Amino acid sequence: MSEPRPAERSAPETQAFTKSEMMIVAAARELAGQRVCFVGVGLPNIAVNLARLTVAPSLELVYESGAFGAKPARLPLSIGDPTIVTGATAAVSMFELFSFYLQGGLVDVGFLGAAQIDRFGNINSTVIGDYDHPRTRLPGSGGACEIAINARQVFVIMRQSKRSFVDRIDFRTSPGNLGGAETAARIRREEGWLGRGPSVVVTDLGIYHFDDSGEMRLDSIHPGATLDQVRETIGWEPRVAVSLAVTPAPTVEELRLIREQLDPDGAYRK
Amino acid sequence: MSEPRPAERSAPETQAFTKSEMMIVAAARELAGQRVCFVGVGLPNIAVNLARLTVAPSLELVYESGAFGAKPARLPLSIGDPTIVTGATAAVSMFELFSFYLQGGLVDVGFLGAAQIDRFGNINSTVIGDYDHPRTRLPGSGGACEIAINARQVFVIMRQSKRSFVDRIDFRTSPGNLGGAETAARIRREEGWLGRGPSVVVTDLGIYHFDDSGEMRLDSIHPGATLDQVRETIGWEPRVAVSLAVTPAPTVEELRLIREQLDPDGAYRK
Amino acid sequence: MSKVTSMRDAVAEVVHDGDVVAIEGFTHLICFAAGHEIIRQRKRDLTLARLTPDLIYDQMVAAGTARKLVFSWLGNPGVGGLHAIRRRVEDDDPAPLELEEYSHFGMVGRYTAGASNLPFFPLRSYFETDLPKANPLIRPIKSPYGDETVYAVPPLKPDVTVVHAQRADAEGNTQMWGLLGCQKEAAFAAKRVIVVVEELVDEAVIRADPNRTVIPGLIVDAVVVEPWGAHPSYVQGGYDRDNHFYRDWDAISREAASTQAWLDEWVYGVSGRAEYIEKLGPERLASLRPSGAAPSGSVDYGIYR
Amino acid sequence: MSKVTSMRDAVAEVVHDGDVVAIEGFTHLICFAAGHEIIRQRKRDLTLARLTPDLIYDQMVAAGTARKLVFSWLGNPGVGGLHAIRRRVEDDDPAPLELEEYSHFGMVGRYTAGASNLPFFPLRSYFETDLPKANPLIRPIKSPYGDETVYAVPPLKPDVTVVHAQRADAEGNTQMWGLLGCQKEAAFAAKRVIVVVEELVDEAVIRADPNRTVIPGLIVDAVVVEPWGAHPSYVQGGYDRDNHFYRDWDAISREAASTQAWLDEWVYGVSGRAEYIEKLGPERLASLRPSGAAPSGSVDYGIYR
Repeated sequence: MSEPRPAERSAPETQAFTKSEMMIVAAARELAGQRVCFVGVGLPNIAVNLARLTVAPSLELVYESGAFGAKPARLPLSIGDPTIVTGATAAVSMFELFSFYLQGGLVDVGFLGAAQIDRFGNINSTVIGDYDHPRTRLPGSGGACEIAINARQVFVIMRQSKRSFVDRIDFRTSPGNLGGAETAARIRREEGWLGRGPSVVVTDLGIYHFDDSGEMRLDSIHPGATLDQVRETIGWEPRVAVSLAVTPAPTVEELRLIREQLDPDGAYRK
Repeated sequence: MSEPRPAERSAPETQAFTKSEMMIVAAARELAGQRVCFVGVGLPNIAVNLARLTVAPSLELVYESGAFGAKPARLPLSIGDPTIVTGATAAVSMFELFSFYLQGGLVDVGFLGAAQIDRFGNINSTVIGDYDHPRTRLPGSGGACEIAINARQVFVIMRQSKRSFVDRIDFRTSPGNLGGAETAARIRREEGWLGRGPSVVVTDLGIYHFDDSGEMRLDSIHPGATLDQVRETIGWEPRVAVSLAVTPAPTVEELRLIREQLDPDGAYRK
Repeated sequence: MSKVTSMRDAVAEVVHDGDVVAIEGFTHLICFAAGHEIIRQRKRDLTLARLTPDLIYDQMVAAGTARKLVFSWLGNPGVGGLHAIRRRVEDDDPAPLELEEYSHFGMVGRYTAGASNLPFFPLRSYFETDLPKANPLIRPIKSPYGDETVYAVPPLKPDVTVVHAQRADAEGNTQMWGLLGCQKEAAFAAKRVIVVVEELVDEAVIRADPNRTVIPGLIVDAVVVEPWGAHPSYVQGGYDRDNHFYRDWDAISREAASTQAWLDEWVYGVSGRAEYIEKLGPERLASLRPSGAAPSGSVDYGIYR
Repeated sequence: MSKVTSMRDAVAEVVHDGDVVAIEGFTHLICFAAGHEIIRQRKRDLTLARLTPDLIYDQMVAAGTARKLVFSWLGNPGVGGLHAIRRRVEDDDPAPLELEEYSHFGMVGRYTAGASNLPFFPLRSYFETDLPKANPLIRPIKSPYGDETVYAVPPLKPDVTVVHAQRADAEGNTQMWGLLGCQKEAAFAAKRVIVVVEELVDEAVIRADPNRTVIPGLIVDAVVVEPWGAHPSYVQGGYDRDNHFYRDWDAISREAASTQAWLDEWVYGVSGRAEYIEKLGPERLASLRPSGAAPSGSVDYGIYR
C-alpha cells in the first residue's frame, strides 16, 4: 500500500483547513444515521453540534448536565450552559438522565475525549503516573465510566501523541475492548453491559475503527497526514486497513459552520 | 376503678354527636403539636384535615399520591384528588415522596386505618383467612407497610369490633410492636427502622396508647361508651388505665367543621 | 415524525394478547379510554400491572382480558372493594386470577429498577411482615457497608405502558402537571409506550418549558388525542374526578350480571371515547369542570445566543 | 415562620469547621456567594463534596478551608485543570489534599442513597475499571435475582448543602428551572440546608405551581436573598455563565501568589456579594443578561371546591 499523495487528498475547491477542523468534521460525519448521542465536554461538544447541523439533523443531543433534545443557539464552552436548556425537549435531573436515559439503554452513541487510550480503546482520564502520587492529576471520570459501559457504542475524539496513544494506560477510567474483543464480548455479556464498546476513534490524523480482534485499525487518513506521522504519534505499531481511505476534506459549508456559527472565537479549531 | 358516668362525659352545652364524629375529633386532637403527617385514605383523611383546621394549623399534610403541604379546599373522597394539588407547596413523583419524604425520615406521623389489629398494634389490611384462599380479599398494603416502618410514629384510627380487634391477625401487613415492646425496640434498632411504631389507636369507643410492654392500653373512653362495650368489641382482655379519662365531647366548632366543611355529604360521620 | 394515531389503531398495534400492560396514574390521569378499547378488542391473557388497580382494572378483569394482577392496593378509594376482582380471587368466579402483590413503594421501586435497567431496587420496607412470605420475589439483600439488611424488589418492565397526560406534541414529547404518580418510571421501564392526551400541541409549546416534560418522544410509540379519555378519573386543570361514578360502580359491580350489563352499554355498546362522552351528556361533563382557573404563572428561560 | 437571614449569619450559624459541605449545581446555579463567605469566615477542615469541584472549590481549597474533596470531575469545563487543587494533589503544596473519587453517576447515587436513607445505591458502572481499586468504598453487590453483580456506592449525607435557586418563599420552599443537577438529592441528604435565591417571593407564587417546587421549606434552615449570588456560574433566565471569568481563572490560578492576590481583592477585600457585584460593574453585568425572554407559558391547575 502506497502513501496517499497530498494532491489526491483534498478537492481543489476546498479551502485551507486546520488539523483540528478536519478532526471535528470527520467525527461529525461518523454520526450520520445515529439517533441519540451523549455529548461530552470539549471536542465532542463541537463535533456533535456540527453533526446536528449537517449529516444528522434528527440527532437528539443528551447532555449529562440534564438536557435532552437540546438545540443550542451557540456552541457552549461548558456542557452546562443556559443555551442548551432554552428550547430543549426536556430538562431533567441528573438522576433521571443517568438512570433512565443512559443506564436505561436509550443512548446510541457516547462521545468521549481522553487523556490516554490504548490499542483496545481502553481510556484513562484520571491520572498520569501513580494514582496516589500522580505526575498529572486529570479531571477523572465524570460520566465517562458509565457512558463507556451503558452507551450502545462509544466514539472517541482526541489528538494523537506518544503521550496519549500509549501501550499501557496508567489508569483505566472507561473500559474499552479490555484485553481484546473476545474477552470483552464475554465480560460484557456476563456482566450485562448494554454497550458494545468503542467503535470509532477520530484523531487529528485519521479515523480508526476496531477490527475483529478488538484492536484499533486506521481506516482513513486525513488529507495532509502521513503514515509516518501516524506511527510517530502512537505508542504501538498501529494496524492499517489494506484499503486505506483518504478522509474527504472539509467542505466549504462544514468550515463555514465551524468558523462562523460554532466556534467564532476559535477555541476548538486552532 | 368505677365506670365513668354518662352525665360526666359531655359538657351540657355540646350538641348531640355520632360515634364516628367523636372518633374523628379524638383522632384530630391527638395530632396537636405534630409537624408532618402522612395521610391515608378514609377516616385518617378527615381526621387529619380537621386537625389542620383546629389543633394543628401548621400541620403539613403529605399524601402518598405525591402532594406535600396540601391545603385541600374540600375533603377529597380519595387521597388522590385535584384539590390536594391546587395550592399545595409541592407536587412530586411517588418515587420522591416515598424515597425522600417517608424513607428519608421527614414524616412525623403516619396515619393508618386497618381491617385487623392485635394488642401490640400489628396491622392486617391484606386478607381475612388464608392468603392463598382468602375469605375476604382486602386492599392490601398500599403504602401502609413502609409507613409503619419509616414514619416516626404511627396513629391508627378504626372502629372496634370482635372481627377487627383480634387476638391474632390473619396477615401482618404493617408491623407494630411485634410480640412486645422489648423485641420490637431491639429489631427496630438492629434493622435500622426510623419508626418507633404505633403510639395511639383511636376508636369509636376510646383512645388507646401503648404501655411499657408494648400493649394497647385504654387511656380515655368516649362519652356514651362503656367499658362493657369496649370489652365486647375486643378479642382480648384490654388493659385499662388506672386513671381512665373521659374524652371531652366534640365542641360546637369541631362539629360544625365536620358537618359543614369537611363532610357535608355525611360519608364519614354516620 | 408524527406518531399521532387513533386509539383503535394504537391498541391494535401496540397491545398483544399475553402482554404485561401497565395503565398507570395514581388516581390522576388514569386512561380509562385505553382500558375500554382493550376490552372492545377482546385482548386476552394480559398481566395487568398498576399500584392501584382501581375501577379500570376491575372492568378489564370483569371483561376477561386478564389472567394476572401485579399491584399494591386493590380497592375503590374511599368507597370499598373491587367486586369483580374479588369474585375471581375469593370464589374463582368465573376463573381464578393470579395475584402478585407488593407495597406502593415496592411497585415504585420495581418500575424504577425497570426504567434504570437495574437487576433490583433496594428499599426499607417489608421488615417483620408477611409480605415476603406471600410473595417470594420480595427478597432480603445485605448492604456491602456494615451488617445492614434491607429488602429488594425485582425490576418490572411492562410490554406496554399507557400514560394519559394533559398534552404532548406529535412526536410524543409529553407534559403533565398535578400528581405525577409513577408514570415516568413506568414509561421508561416499558418496551412500548402509548401516550394519550387531552390536547395535541405544537413542539414549540413543549420546548418553551422543558422542565415540565415528563416523557420524551424518544420512548413513545403512539400518540392518541382523546379528550376526556381519563373519565371517571381526572385531569388536573381539565376536569374533576367523577366521584359519583366511583360510588355508583360499587353497586354496579356487586353482581356479575349488572357488571356485564354496564360493560355492554358503556364499553361494547360504544365505538370509542367520543361516543362514550356524548352518552355521558353535556350536563355531566359541565358538572366536572373546575370552578375556576388556577394559573401556574410563567417563568423565563431566557434567550442565549 | 421566616427563615430569611443574611449570608453572613447563615454561614456563621449553619457551617462549622470540620463539616462535610456540598455546594451543588451542575455548572448551573453554583453558589459562589456562599463559597466566598465560607472563605471570609475562615472555616477550616471542611470536606467539600461536589460532582464538579469547579472554580468555587478551587478557590475554597486555595483559601485553606478544605482538607478533603469528594468528587467525580475535577476541572474547569472547556478550559483545563483546577490549578490550586492540582498543586495540593500533585505537589502537596502547601499541604496534601485528600481525595475520594467517584463517577458522576456514583455521586448522584450517593446523594440519592443519602436522601433516601438507604445503606447503599446500586448502579451499572465501574465494571473492569480501576476506580474500585482507587476507592475501596465502591463495592460489588450481587443481585438477589440471578447471578448478576453490579456495583454499589455508599450514602453521602452532607452536614450542610447549599443550593442556589431562582426563587423561594420565606419558609424556604424553593423553585428552580433549567438544569437541575442533583440539588434536590443533595438537599434531602443533608442535615442542614441553606437556600440562596435571586428573588424572595410570596408563598402564593410557589403554591401557584407546586410541580415546580424542587426543595420544600421543611428541610431548609436558612434562606438568603443574594442576587447575582451564582456569578460566574449562571441562572437560567437571569444571567449568563461568565465564560470570560472561567477562562481568566486559568491564568489567575496558575501561581499561588496570583491566586492569593485574587482572593485578597475579590473575596477578603469585599464585605459580601453586594460589594463584589458593585465591583464587577454595571457593564459586566449587562453583558451577561440574556438577549431576550423565553417565557415558559402558564398552565392551569384549576380550582376544585
